[in-house]
Amino acid sequence: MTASFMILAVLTVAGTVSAMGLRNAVHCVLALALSFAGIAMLYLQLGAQFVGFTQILVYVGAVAILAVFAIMMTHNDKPMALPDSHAAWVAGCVVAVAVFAVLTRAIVSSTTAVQIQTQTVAPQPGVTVQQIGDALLHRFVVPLEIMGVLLTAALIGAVVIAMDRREEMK
Amino acid sequence: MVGEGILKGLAETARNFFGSYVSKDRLTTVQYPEQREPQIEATRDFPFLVYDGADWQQGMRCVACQICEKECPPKCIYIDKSKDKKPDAFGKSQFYPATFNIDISVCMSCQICVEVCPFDAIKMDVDYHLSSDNRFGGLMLNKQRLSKSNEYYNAIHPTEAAAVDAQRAEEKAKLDAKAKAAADAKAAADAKAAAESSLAQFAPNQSAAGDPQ
Amino acid sequence: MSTATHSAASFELEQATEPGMDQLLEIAMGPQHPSTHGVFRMNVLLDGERVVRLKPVFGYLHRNHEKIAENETYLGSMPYTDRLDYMCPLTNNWAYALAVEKLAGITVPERAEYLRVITGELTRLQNHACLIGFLMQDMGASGTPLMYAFRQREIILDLFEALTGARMMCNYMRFGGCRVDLPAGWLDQAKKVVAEFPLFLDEYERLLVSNEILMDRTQDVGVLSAELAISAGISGPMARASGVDYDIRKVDRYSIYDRFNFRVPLGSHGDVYDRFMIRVLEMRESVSILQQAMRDIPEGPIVDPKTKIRGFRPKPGEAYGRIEAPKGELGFYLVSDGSPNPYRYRVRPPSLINLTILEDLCLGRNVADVVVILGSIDIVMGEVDR
Amino acid sequence: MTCLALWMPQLDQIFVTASHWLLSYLPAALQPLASAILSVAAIIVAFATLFALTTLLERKGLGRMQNRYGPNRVGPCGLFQPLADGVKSLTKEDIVPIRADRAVHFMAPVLLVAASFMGYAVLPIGRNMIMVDMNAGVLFFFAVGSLMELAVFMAGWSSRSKYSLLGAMRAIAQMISYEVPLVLASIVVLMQAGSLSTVSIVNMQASYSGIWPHWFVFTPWGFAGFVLFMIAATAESNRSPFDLPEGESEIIAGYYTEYSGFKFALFFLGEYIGMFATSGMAITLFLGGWSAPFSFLAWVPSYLWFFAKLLTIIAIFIWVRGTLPRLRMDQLMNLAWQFMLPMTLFNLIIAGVWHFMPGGLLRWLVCSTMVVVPCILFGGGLKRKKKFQIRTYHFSQ
Repeated sequence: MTASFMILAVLTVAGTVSAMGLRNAVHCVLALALSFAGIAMLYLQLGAQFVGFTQILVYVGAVAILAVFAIMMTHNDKPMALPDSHAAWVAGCVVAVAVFAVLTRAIVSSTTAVQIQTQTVAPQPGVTVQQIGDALLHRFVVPLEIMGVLLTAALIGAVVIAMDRREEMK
Repeated sequence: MVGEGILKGLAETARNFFGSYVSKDRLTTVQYPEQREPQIEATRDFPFLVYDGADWQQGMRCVACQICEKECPPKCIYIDKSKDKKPDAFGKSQFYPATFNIDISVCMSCQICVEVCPFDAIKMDVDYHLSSDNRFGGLMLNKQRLSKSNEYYNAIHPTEAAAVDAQRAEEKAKLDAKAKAAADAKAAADAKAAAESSLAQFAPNQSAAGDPQ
Repeated sequence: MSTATHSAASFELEQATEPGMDQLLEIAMGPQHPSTHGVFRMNVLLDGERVVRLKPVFGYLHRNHEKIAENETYLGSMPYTDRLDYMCPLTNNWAYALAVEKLAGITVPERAEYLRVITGELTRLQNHACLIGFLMQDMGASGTPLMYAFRQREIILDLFEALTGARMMCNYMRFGGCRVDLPAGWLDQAKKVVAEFPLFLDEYERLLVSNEILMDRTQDVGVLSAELAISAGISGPMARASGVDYDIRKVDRYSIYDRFNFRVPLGSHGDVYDRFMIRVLEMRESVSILQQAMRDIPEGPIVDPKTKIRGFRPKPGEAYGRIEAPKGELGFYLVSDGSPNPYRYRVRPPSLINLTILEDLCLGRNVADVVVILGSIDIVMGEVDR
Repeated sequence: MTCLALWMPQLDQIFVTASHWLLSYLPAALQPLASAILSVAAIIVAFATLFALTTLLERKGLGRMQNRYGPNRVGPCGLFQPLADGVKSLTKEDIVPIRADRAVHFMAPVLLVAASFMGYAVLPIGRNMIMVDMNAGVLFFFAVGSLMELAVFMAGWSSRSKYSLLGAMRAIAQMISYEVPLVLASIVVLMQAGSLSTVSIVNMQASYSGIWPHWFVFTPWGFAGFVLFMIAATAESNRSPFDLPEGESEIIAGYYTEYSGFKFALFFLGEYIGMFATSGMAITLFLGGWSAPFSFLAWVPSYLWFFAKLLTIIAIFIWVRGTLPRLRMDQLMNLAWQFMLPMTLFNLIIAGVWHFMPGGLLRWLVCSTMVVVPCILFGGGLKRKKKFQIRTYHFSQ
């Protein structure tokens, strides 16, 4: 529990809480981006450079922007109305607690986590980018390719759908 | 090939970039307060009143005929005619402007006043340093501020002023000649009258007929 | 997004009544906007960046020119015409002088006609050069072509200053001639300027004409068909870019234009690129006219001695005088009742008439195209609003 | 001469030595923190000065291209002009639109500047002069680059101005589109270097055969990659002819229309700092980083080479800005997706071929052909589709 971890944790949690609690949808997305960035920092603190940077690149750079675009497209910049009943809040809290419990159990039972906790000095990156690359292109090459094909198909599909709509508009 | 036109354009700007260091006449900018463009003779901006001689009040050519006031398209000239008369450059007794104001915040430098003036009294100035911290009074030029000497006029518009001076000299010579002729005639008439004075008592109507006036 | 509350000009009503319109974005481009050529305003309804509707709004520079002229003497309106299209005062002077001469039946001496042609064509050169500069500025070219054009314009304005006394507000033409004769050495200087002008045009063409970005931005953008051009009364380079063979210098043969050998370039597409190129080609033709005029200019008086400066009262009647101004047909319509002031005074400004088809050219295009199309029409708000 | 030869390596490492010397006075516990602060301060000072210098150079260069003098009034040759500009922007009134989202409106320029400065952490400015030699340095660089999009969006959205919004939309669309070719163009280098670390990439290029350096730009794929990278970098940093997000003739100033005073200056700063960072990355990836262009010039301190290369690239940026008109949005997108993307992908193949072919003239020939042919193909396709050409005109009579 270093000071930097505390700061990052508070930042991340605060971001997440405000992402749920703020009235303005764009503010929510910005808060969400903050929590993404916080999580990325946590990864970096753990020495997982690749995951950390990918988190920033994908989540802050792309997902948050995508969410923002979605909000802009719907032209809805008015503050959202709060839900009438507290039932949704209660349900949400229950789910959150359940997920938290499961995750905690998983982490505690994980052997590597315990190992790292016992070390006093922050470790050098256990896994380098090179190793990840090697793993992706040797052991996991087939899943990687399948994912690539899937994403390409999705991309082409999206383009086709968009082109159809363009035609209709003309 | 894509990019050919772009490269041509790049070559052109590069040529101008280096050219501006090599040939100074490419740089048309004048470094204003230190450097001035040579004054072009025909340049005009706002009108001024010409006076002859040393005293601006004495030599003022304007006779307050108010033609320019009438013809001025934006009506920026304000003239009050004097009650009394004073002799002008030709020695004729004329009115003079008691007030002569030009609001150069309204004036549009069209020089129609110059064209219509029969006395060559109003001409166009070239002084463009006119800024004033007084918005209304500062640009309302009165008679004194408007008055500039004929020498100044000769300095700023030499060709035009020379023509005007020549014309005025001619006019003056004509007038002088006329006056001289008149004076001569008068003198002759006087002499004649004196000579004939002895006979005047006999012919009283003759001297009146000899008067040129 | 909020809607502007300028009632008549805004699209509030359409957005409230027509289905689907409330999803669109209305922006007011102007009157304070970097590329509206003065104080012009376009209310544009956008779908994304595509223009769905466009309403031109003008009148921000209205100076009551025509009504003032009815209370001025005939000569008194001459300096005001400088201020119509302030880029080319001399052609404005010319058109007005032509109308009054028609009204009063005044003839113009030979030398004065030559002087008018020389100053008028110099005006055309500097107007077209600047227009192309402005057009490139609207396209985002950081001012380089504009600065080259202005460098050249300065040289021509120096000539104007030496001749007329003012760089822009020349007030040079008079009924029955011109105000002053050429000062000593002016003609040689002008010959030099005109001889060097093609060098500038070459530079311009190297910089721009084959530029892919420019071609991509302007070709097939803002296409004006010949039919629309004719039915909307478009004139000048804009009509000629659409292939309409209409040049008043050839049609009316006013002044002494029948003595000069020049060609009229015609476009075939009617897009922004054609309008740009037609102007470049016209500049080359103007250079040729200028060279012929400066070679042939005779000696003689510069103003009809019979015309009076003061107390000018044309006989009752009406007249319409028009010339091929750099922007198109510039006409003055005058009705005289025999008094020193015109009874009716009306200007037919090319800028305003050419502007009327703006929406037709812009519909379905991008915001970026709107700016370029507006630039290619060549307007000066002093003339549009008067 | 021998004295010089002896001192040059010292001069090369003068900043490194100085920092070590300074740090040695501090307790060991504080040393990492102090080292970081020192490096950050050095980077901010160096590049903020470069920013000031560049604004002046840009105005002077543009002026000369347009046959003007450019600023020459403040100080000798207008050298203090940036200072005057800075004082002016600091003392100007800070106007926030009444309906603006004040907090976001304030945070946008701060985030932009912060994000644009972060990239410098992995740029090797000289030999041993890098703030953090990260294992995944290049990845870090692109990751923080993507933060700028968020800042731009914040600026555009929070101003509540339609022009700002249009500008932000344009900017984000443009930055996302060009991030793809930017990253893909740099991948060829990563393939060759086999590392994401900027230090090892530069070290690979810092050797010589004869007098010629092993810069990646001197290979067919490297040259193509460099050109593509620079085009994408121009678009990423919103420079002309890709300055649509702030296209002043169309949408006033784009996403910073509603900014004034110092916040406006911050945007300006952020934009230039971002441009230097991407240019610095291009230098690192393709132009051999801090290494000298000829082996006999290797005695010149390394950081000078880095800045010399940076200034050259800046000069090219200014030159292009002074010449070209702006593209339109759809043309920009066409260029990105129809030319840049296929070219960068194809370039990957070329780099692979280069890697596996035996060295020699044949390899050069094959790879050069492989660069030129698709370039003409894709470029021609772009041109053919739009059917634009130089026209001939006829005259009446």
